[in-house]
Amino acid sequence: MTTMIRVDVQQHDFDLAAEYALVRDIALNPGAITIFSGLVRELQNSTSAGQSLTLEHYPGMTEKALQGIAEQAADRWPLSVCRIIHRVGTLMPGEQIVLVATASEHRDAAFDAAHFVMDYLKTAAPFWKKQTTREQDYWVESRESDHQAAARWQPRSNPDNG
Amino acid sequence: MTTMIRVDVQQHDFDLAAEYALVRDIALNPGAITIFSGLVRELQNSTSAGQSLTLEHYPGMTEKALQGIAEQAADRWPLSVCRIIHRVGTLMPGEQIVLVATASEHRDAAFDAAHFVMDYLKTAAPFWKKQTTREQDYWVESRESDHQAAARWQPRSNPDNG
Amino acid sequence: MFSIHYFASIREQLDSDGETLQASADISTVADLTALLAARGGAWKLLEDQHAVLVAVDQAVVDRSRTLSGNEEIAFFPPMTGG
Amino acid sequence: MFSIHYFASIREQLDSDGETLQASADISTVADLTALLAARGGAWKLLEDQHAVLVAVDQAVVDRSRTLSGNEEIAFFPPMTGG
Repeated sequence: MTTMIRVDVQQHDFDLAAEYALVRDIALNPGAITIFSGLVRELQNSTSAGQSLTLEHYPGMTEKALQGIAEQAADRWPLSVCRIIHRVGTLMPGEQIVLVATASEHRDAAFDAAHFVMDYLKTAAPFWKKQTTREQDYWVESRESDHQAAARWQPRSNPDNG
Repeated sequence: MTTMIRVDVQQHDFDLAAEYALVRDIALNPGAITIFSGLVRELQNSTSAGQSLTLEHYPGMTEKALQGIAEQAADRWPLSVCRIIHRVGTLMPGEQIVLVATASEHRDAAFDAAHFVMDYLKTAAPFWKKQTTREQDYWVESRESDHQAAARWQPRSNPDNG
Repeated sequence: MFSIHYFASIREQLDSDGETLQASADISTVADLTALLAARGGAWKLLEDQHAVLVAVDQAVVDRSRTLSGNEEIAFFPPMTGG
Repeated sequence: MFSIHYFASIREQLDSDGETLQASADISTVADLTALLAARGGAWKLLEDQHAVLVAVDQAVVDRSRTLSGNEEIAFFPPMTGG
């Protein structure tokens, strides 16, 4: 089936309600819509004052990577819509970072595709997070658990794939 | 951790945007919010005119069942919020039937808990769907695939748990 | 006294949404109660089909072997199809 | 001419967000180009650590054995941490 794919990388905030309305509007007879929203967490081991998270990215490659991840999701699951928005720049605790919305006739497809997109985003799209606290700035380390999360979507029958 | 659980069974429509705002507001420092919305599908093998879906339920037991499902999810995953709304009455194609929203520090917990709640809703909450088309009315049959979907969440190490 | 409810297709097939039934020494389990209702014949015999009909006692789904004290809320309904 | 970009912690450690570099017969793979940069010493040696530094050619992540024709866009960056 044809999947409406739309990806955006932007500094400004997104409106989840407007995105949901759009997905409902353009999805062909969807039975299931899954929306994931990722938010900036406040670090508990530091004073909350002065905390922020800055997202750097690789303009040009980022959009290609998101489009590629959405296309992989559309190849694997029968989606009518796959929407990704990822913010860049400096964000405060509680702010929205990322939105993924998928629409399908089937709830499993909507859930799995959105989860897949999030897992791939973490390891395959050129974003880097720098954490600022009152005491210090540091680059967030890539986590092994995120790589394992992405790896579990690899088909096990094809060891060359991956 | 303490999970804010709230379940509603209602005839009137829900506002996903308001629910998302509420979850953001009451969740403790959430990193991840997953929202699932289930919609009435239009049957393709019948004229669209005259189609509707009527949801009957067992007042009293329904609320208990939803509360119980949310509590199971809260026991299994570190959720700060688990919200369920299920509508009853007669709904037209495209209308919202069900909303599940989960908030967690971790995306896997938010995704899995929402998926679990939806799978259990299908087989363990006393709702029954009657489909109306221009030609006939009929009760929607329980699907074996829905029972398999719910069963996959059972811990495999405990065959008594079933 | 048992307070009995019928839902969805069961309600339609029995043409009844419920009734009250006097408790008696004959009725010590859900299976006993079901047999008594099924003995009415016709559509009532459907209630004995354990695959097609679920039973809840005091708003929780139970096995047919569940014992009854005589003042429960009982419901008969088909497999659930919500979500 | 190679157009080279450095991102995130790599950019900070090299104190450079990019440069252009003349193509030459010595540079036929990503590994060759990396060796040339690492030969500058100091922080530049970090670029040879394949676990800590990823390389993209024309905006796609590649292995270091990837061959180069001489007019690619090359980027060096740490493992990604978006989402």
